[in-house]
Amino acid sequence: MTRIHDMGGRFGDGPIPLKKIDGKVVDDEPVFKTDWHAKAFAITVASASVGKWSIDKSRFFRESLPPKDYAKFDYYEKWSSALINLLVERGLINKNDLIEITKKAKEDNLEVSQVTDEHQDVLKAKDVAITLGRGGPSAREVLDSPKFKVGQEVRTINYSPNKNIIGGHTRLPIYARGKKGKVILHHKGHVLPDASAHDLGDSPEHLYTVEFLSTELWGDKDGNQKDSICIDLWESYLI
Amino acid sequence: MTRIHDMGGRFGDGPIPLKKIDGKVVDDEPVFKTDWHAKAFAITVASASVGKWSIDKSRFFRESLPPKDYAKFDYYEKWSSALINLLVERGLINKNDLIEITKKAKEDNLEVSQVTDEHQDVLKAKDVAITLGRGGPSAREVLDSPKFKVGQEVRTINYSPNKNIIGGHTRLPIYARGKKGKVILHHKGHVLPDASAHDLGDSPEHLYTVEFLSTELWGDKDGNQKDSICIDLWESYLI
Amino acid sequence: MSDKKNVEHNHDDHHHHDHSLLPEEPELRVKAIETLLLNKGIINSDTVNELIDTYENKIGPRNGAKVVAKAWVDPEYKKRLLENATKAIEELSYTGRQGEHMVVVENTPEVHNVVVCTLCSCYPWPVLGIPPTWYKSDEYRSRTVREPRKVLQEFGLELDLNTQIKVWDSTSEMRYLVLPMRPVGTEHLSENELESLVTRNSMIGTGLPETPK
Amino acid sequence: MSDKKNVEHNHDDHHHHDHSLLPEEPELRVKAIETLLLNKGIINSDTVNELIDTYENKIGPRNGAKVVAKAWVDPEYKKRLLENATKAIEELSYTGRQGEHMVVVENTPEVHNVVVCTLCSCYPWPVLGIPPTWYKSDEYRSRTVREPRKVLQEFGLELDLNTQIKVWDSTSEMRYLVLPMRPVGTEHLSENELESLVTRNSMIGTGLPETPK
Repeated sequence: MTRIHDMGGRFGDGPIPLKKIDGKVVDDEPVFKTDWHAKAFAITVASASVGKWSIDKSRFFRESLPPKDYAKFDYYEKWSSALINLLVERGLINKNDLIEITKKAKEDNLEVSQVTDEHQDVLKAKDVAITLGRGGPSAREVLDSPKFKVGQEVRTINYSPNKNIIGGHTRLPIYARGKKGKVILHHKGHVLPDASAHDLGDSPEHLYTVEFLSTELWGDKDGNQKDSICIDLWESYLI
Repeated sequence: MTRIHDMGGRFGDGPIPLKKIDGKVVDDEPVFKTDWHAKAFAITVASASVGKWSIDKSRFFRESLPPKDYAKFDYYEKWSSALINLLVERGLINKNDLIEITKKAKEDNLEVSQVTDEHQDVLKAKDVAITLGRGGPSAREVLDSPKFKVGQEVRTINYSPNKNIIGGHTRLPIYARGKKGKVILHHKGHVLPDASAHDLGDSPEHLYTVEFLSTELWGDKDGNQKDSICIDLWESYLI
Repeated sequence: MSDKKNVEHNHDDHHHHDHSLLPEEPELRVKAIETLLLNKGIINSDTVNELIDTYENKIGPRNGAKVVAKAWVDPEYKKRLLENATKAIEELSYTGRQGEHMVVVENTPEVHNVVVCTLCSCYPWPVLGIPPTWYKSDEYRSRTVREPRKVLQEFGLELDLNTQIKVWDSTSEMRYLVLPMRPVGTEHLSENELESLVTRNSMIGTGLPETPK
Repeated sequence: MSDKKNVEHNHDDHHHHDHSLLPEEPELRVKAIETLLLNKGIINSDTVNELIDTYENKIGPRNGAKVVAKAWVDPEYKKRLLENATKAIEELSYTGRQGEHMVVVENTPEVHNVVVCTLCSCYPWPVLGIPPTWYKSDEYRSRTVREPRKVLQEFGLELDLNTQIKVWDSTSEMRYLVLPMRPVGTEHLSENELESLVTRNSMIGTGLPETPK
């Protein structure tokens, strides 16, 4: 087991929550279903300019929410709760701030004061388009030549790939541990999430897409004989 | 992934919920912390006499609760909810019964009527001691000689062992899939839960206790070099 | 195209959410189920009371303590207990439900045993009764197989790194009882006195017996 | 005994429950965080509005539909798109956050592609915008890699058993966009008209383009 977020292949989940009219899927959901969804989204994106966490670190904080919370929370509850944990870890907010703001919230007394000293790295409205447009590319040069080539058969390791941190972030799903597949794409060097999530630098590695037969992943009898699952995997996840 | 109950080794769970006084563990919890815990326990045990499900089937119904419920429910909420699902599956209760009793419950109108026709298999108070004392032994004769012997090195299979039912019950935890261990005990033949949970008979197999080094299960670096985990595994889980 | 190749049965999940028709509040939910089952004649209220009384007052960890104390004072019994625990425990009449197949594992200076059930909460009822809340918690179930030393530290148990920890994950109907080491300085105590030193946690492996005062 | 052998760092979990100090009700929780961050000067309210406006009004699945329609009418563009999607999509200026590294996978009569992210909810924002609720649901994340045919049936998509389904689990920063097959009977349509047939779900692989009326 890894963490509760690692749910690929899990049994017990019901029908996909789709809006249907007369049995037909209707795709007319607003971008943000509620105002607080929109706010949770925007304050998370904006805070990253000051907090300077990597995308891997923010994912790690979401998946590290206590399992009972992770199972119960909707998507933006996960985002906003992980955001606060990130801000506390970064020292930008402290627990007293949380206790005080909660007191005010419960008194219906949430007031925005005049801020005179915005953080120097705060994201300005005029910079939103350029910041989003730039994004955060994860491609990095890797000098070592790739260990695997397209077409080659590989096997994933059968334990957590994170070498440095017990319980640390990784992107090898448990359903694909110890499984045989074939390299179908080579994306050259990319930041290794297992390091980046823990402020341990980029540690780039060659990244591949590996195709697994459904029968290999779910056992001889469970899978359709043709279907496959393609997963992006870093070199150190493979043998 | 299997189901949400298969949580051995999961990260993210906090401290063990222990009662401590001055830092010392105090073990004075009552057998049942609330009346409804006691009731949930007793009605589940009593109903099995009429429902005639195997222990494996009752476990399967608990672990098959929707993941969000399983994560949220306390132990006896799992028991009582799975009990109702078992009774409906057995045809002893129907959904209308549930809707009606819920209506009465919400009207604070739960009344026990005079029952004139108890089920023929109902467990009587006078038979409690003998029924509990008899239990439900799972040992069964298996004519085939055991494939493995004590001291032998074995490996677990790396997919769900349940051959007949997709998503079916099994007792090979995912944390021990595809792992190398050593047989330390041979318990002879026992009912196979993978079959018994689905009313597919006893299908007994040889049962072994297999000892795995902690380093084998959690990766080279994660484990203490000496510690081990011993798991009871049926013959078809092993290669 | 027909789907004939796909012969295996797919477990139908539709029976796993009928409970959601019942009141959500657990106490009311249980009361509703109890009322329904009594009215349907599926359970009997005297039986419900008898079951509760049995596990509140008759079957509990004092049974296991008697087994342990007997093994401490009677080398022949200890031998039988380690060879065939089910039979040896039957000598004391602690048999039946959730203790049909017993194994006793002995703690020594070299090996410390601890019992868990990661997949549910299997536990040897005839000798230990109903498991405590912590034994059934996600925290104990998830962490004990991966980091037993940290878990035991939370119980106040600091084990020497030279001691091997053996974690027993109760995945079958075999039920494990830990035979703790007899505390030093108890040579003069009677079997009854020894029994009072045997704690529940010492028989799960999450504690040690008490030492004489 | 010292614990020196155990050198690796153990991730400290104590930062993962600070959120529990905040109000539990999600709307109030978010309002509290927003107020706190504004007062601390960590975020700016114009920026918050600008970000919401951007994804509500500027970046969404109509971008992806333009990419698809262009590929349908322009074989050279399609070639560039399949060879280097990041560059080809940059020609239409749909670049940046959560679309830094694009791969376009083409549906054919033999292969149907469908995209999921089992570990979180990775999704190509510059071409598809913010993912819909179902894409972020436990149900879609858990089931799609294991039983894609059943999942697609719930979307109304019945695939021939001879068609291979390729599920793309977005575990890295590579982002996948499905290039659906051009509907039959659309030879006479303009690029603009074709664009209007391209649904969001057809670019995730959970739907097909609409057919002309």
